[in-house]
Amino acid sequence: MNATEVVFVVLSVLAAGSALLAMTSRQLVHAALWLVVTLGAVAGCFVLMTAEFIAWVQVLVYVGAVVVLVIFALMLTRQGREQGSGTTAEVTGNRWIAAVLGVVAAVGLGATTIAGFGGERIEGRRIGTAASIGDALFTDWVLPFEILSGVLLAALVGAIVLSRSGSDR
Amino acid sequence: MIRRWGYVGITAVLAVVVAIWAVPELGRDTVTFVTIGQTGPDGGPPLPSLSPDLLIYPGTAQILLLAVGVGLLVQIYSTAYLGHHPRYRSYALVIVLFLIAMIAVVGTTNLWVLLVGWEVMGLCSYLLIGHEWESPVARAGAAKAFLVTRIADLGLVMAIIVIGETYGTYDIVGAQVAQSEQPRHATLIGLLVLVAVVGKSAQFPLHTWLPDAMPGPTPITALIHAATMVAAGVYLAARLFQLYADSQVVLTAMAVVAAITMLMGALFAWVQTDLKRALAWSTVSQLALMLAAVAVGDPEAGTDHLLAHGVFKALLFLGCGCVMLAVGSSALSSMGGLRRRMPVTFWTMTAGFAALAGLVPTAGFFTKDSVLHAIERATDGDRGLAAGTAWVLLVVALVTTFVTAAYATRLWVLTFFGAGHGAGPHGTLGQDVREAPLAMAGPLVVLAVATFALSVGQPLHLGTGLLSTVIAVAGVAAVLVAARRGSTLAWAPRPLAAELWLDRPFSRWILALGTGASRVVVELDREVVDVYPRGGESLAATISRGLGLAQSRNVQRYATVLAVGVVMLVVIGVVVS
Amino acid sequence: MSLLYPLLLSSALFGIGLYGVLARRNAVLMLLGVELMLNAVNLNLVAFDAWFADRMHTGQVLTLFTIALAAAEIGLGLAIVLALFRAVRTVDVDEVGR
Amino acid sequence: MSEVADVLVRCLVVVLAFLTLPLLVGQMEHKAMAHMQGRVGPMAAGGFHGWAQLVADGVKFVQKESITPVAADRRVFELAPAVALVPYLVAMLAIPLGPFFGHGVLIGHDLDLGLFFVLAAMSVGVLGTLMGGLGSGNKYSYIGGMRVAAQLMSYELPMVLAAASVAMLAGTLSLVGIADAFEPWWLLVQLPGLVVFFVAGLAELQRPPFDAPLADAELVMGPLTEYGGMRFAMFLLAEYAGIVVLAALTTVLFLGGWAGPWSDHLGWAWTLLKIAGVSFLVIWARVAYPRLREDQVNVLAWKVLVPLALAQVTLTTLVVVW
Repeated sequence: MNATEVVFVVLSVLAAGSALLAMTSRQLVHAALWLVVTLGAVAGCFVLMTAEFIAWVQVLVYVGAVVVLVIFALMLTRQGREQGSGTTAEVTGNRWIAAVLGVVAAVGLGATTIAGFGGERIEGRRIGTAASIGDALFTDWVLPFEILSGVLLAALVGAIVLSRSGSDR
Repeated sequence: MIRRWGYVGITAVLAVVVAIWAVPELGRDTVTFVTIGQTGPDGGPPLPSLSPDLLIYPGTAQILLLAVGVGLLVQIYSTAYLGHHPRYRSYALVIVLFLIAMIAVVGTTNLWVLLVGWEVMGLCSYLLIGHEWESPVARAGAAKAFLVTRIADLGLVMAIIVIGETYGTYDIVGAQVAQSEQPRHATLIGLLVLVAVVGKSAQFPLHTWLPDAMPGPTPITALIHAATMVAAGVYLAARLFQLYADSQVVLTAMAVVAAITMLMGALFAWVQTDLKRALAWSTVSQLALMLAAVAVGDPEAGTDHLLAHGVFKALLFLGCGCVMLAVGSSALSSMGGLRRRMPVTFWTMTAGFAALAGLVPTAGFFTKDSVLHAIERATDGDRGLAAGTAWVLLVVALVTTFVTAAYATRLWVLTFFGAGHGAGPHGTLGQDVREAPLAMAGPLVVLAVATFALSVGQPLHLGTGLLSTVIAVAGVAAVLVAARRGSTLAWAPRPLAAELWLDRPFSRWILALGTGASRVVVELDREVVDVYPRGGESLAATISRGLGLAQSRNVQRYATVLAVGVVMLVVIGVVVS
Repeated sequence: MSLLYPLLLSSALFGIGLYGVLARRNAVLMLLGVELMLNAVNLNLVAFDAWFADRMHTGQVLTLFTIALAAAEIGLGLAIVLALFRAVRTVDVDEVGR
Repeated sequence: MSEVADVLVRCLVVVLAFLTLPLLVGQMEHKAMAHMQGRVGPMAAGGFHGWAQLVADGVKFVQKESITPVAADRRVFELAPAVALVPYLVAMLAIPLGPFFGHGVLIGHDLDLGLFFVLAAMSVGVLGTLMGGLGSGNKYSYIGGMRVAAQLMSYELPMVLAAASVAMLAGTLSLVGIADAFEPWWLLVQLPGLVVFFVAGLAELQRPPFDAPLADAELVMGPLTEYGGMRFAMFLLAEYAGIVVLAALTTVLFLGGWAGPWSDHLGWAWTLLKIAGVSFLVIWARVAYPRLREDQVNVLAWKVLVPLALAQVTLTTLVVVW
């Protein structure tokens, strides 16, 4: 186990632990903030896999935009009966089924990957330079990329339409 | 104002188009097809095709021109008569719609198109009778007209279906061609057509709706309930005549209906105290005369009289409208002495009454003469109608001629002569009684001229002509003499004044019958039929309560079930493989 | 580095995200669960890209697409949640159905 | 071993810069603002024109009691200042100062994706204010937090777009590469981008005139209402560090970084000079403009800056393709 692997394991534990906290925390804001930690740790994992570009995009988009958006939504939807900054977020009645399902899914996927890729190793070559990604994106993937821009535009329009209040619709 | 003339413009455009189409066909004797749209493999339209299949028969061009001509005049007339009404726009547009429907009925050879036009006319009639829907009388009249004509229309629908099933085509010409090869089901078709005609043309026993339609605006009465729509019934009888001409039953039934109606209508017209209602009964009577011509096997005479009657009855109704506008009522008691104040109306209506009475040289005389001549010819018994029936019909027609002349004269006298009954505070006419405006008087003059012009080129049958003239003059003279002797011309036996209580079945018995039957049906429905739906309902409710357990309206439960399913499938897949 | 580490982390994140989607009553947190699952997928994609190292960089490019789509999804999802909140004054999925 | 020493020295220099440059900016704000307003500003502390005023402030902050309100969400409340501060330190790692007397470019660590790294770090930094607003248990803080969130979401887009425009022109995401590729005519072509980037950066920092989230007239102090002592000092430090980072980024991206006479030797000095100039602009903006209303803030972002940034990107595309 070399240094990279040690760091990766530490980040993994951080990511999984904070994800667990995010999904079980009773306070909505804490959940969102734990998610930030998870996303940051995953970004760190990306860096360790030399996918730097993906890592920074992850931080920029997820932490900078998505989480801020989520926190904004949490603030806007704070219900009156709840007090203070922490909005309680109980879990539903079927949480035990959900927990069992989660564990089964995780264990099943883990077992499958162990069975399938047990001995494989990632070589230490750099894969995530901006040049190589950009090259791939704008040669082989240019059509999906353009279609994606259309999807984003549609989502933008949809979000605006949905968010307009009823009176001026 | 400009908007009102805009509607006139629309009508005028319609009239010009129809004229361009129909005028070249005026003198034609042969059938000319102007087919728009596809024809079926055998030349006729495929079953229930709705291509317009426009066609001009000999004689239909005149009816088309009559319809659009009167329509245009009525539209012009209405600008003054009804122009300030808040719902003038719908009124004017319904007239245009009506005219289009009329063109469809007269101009098509496809029975389904004819039916559509027929029903649209019924709808327009309903809308226009109920134009003043603020008044309960108008609402009731509109509903009555609608219901009665709808019942009769069932006859037309069934007639069309029977024709289609019998001759394999819904094309009139095609059916006639097939009929000339092998006539079939003449009686059935004829009776069904007769039902339709009786309803639309307000013949006995479905005649009661027409007088009740009088709350409609007077120009509408002139257009729809005198000149065109009710005439369309007679037109249909004439158009389809060939299909049932072989059936003596139908012809006899038609003759009986015509005989009863013409005398009854004339007598009722005599006893009326309301000018407009009297004219309505007169229309019923005159339509019966046309139907009589069809019954004796001379539909051309019938359509000719239809044309002439359309013109002079439109004239009379429009004139009646002028009088009503002037005195503010249609009651005869409020009229009288109008001839000096309203000279144009007086002279034009005089022409109209003359035509109604059948006096030379108006068109009414010549066409009525043709009808009488046709009836007289049928008395030899070889024209499908039994000789006895034809004799009875002839006698009734002559009596009717006398009564018609009498009531026409009575109406003329009561409206225009005398001192003016009760119109003003001291038995004199009010100051505001004056001649109608140009937009109203103009159409009157045009129609009056047409009343004379149409007699040009009409055949003259000397025997019947002389006879009918004598009878008519006798009727006129009798009334004039009575009036000169100071009679109020109010001779009205009770049964006649009550219109023989013929409306009673409609207003009471049928109502009571319907109510009783409805009660039975409702009980039956509630106690017997409803058992099944109720049982089904409770069954469905039980099932849905069971299924509802799965429909928790909670997305997460659905997602959970979904995830469980996916995991189970994967596990099974792994285990099996 | 062993390929297993990112794959196992991915499995764990996916399981946790699944639990979150199924168990959280707050609609916003359900969306967060979805984000976690998407991140697990991203991790897999990048790991396999690093392992396979093809010229087209399929894994990384798809990850970029996923991130972009996730941003779109969260935008739309939150818009729906806000509309829902305006309508029924709650984002509790248990109460919304009632 | 020299490699380790090199890394250590670089980190040390960056930390040193991080601790001194914001103080210099703060002092400049004190004095420049005072003179613009016809005052003299702090004069007593340290003797010469009150140069030690901020040191004295720091000592005062340290002495103050650190209070956490009862209604606050304790951990979030206490972590917020650190979250606000640390990202700027991290960002500074990747910002180049320029050639240092012929010894190559002075930089913490030259990243291939430096621009992305810095932008990502800055976007994390703003979470601190948000956490402060959420965690304080104070309605003014809460409202301020909402305003922060709305403002951040609005201004992130034009800022990244403007930066992307420069990266396109330079053909690299490395900050050193961008500064190296700079040519004077870029000043003209990238002028809209420069304006957009600078204005959006101001808004991201919640500096006046974009301080609607703090808005002491309406919201007391917004998310910072409940903070005092060291935590407040950290927020202040984060603000000035943010100014430095923004000024440095603007310099490197749009103003050519170390471009100037004798840049091989004095490049670092040019960069610092330009950073000082841009920082002065930031302060000037605070004095010169009134605070924007909350709706005006968002209108400016979506109706002015975003279209402008898109137009800039289009223009740059044309220039690059041509």
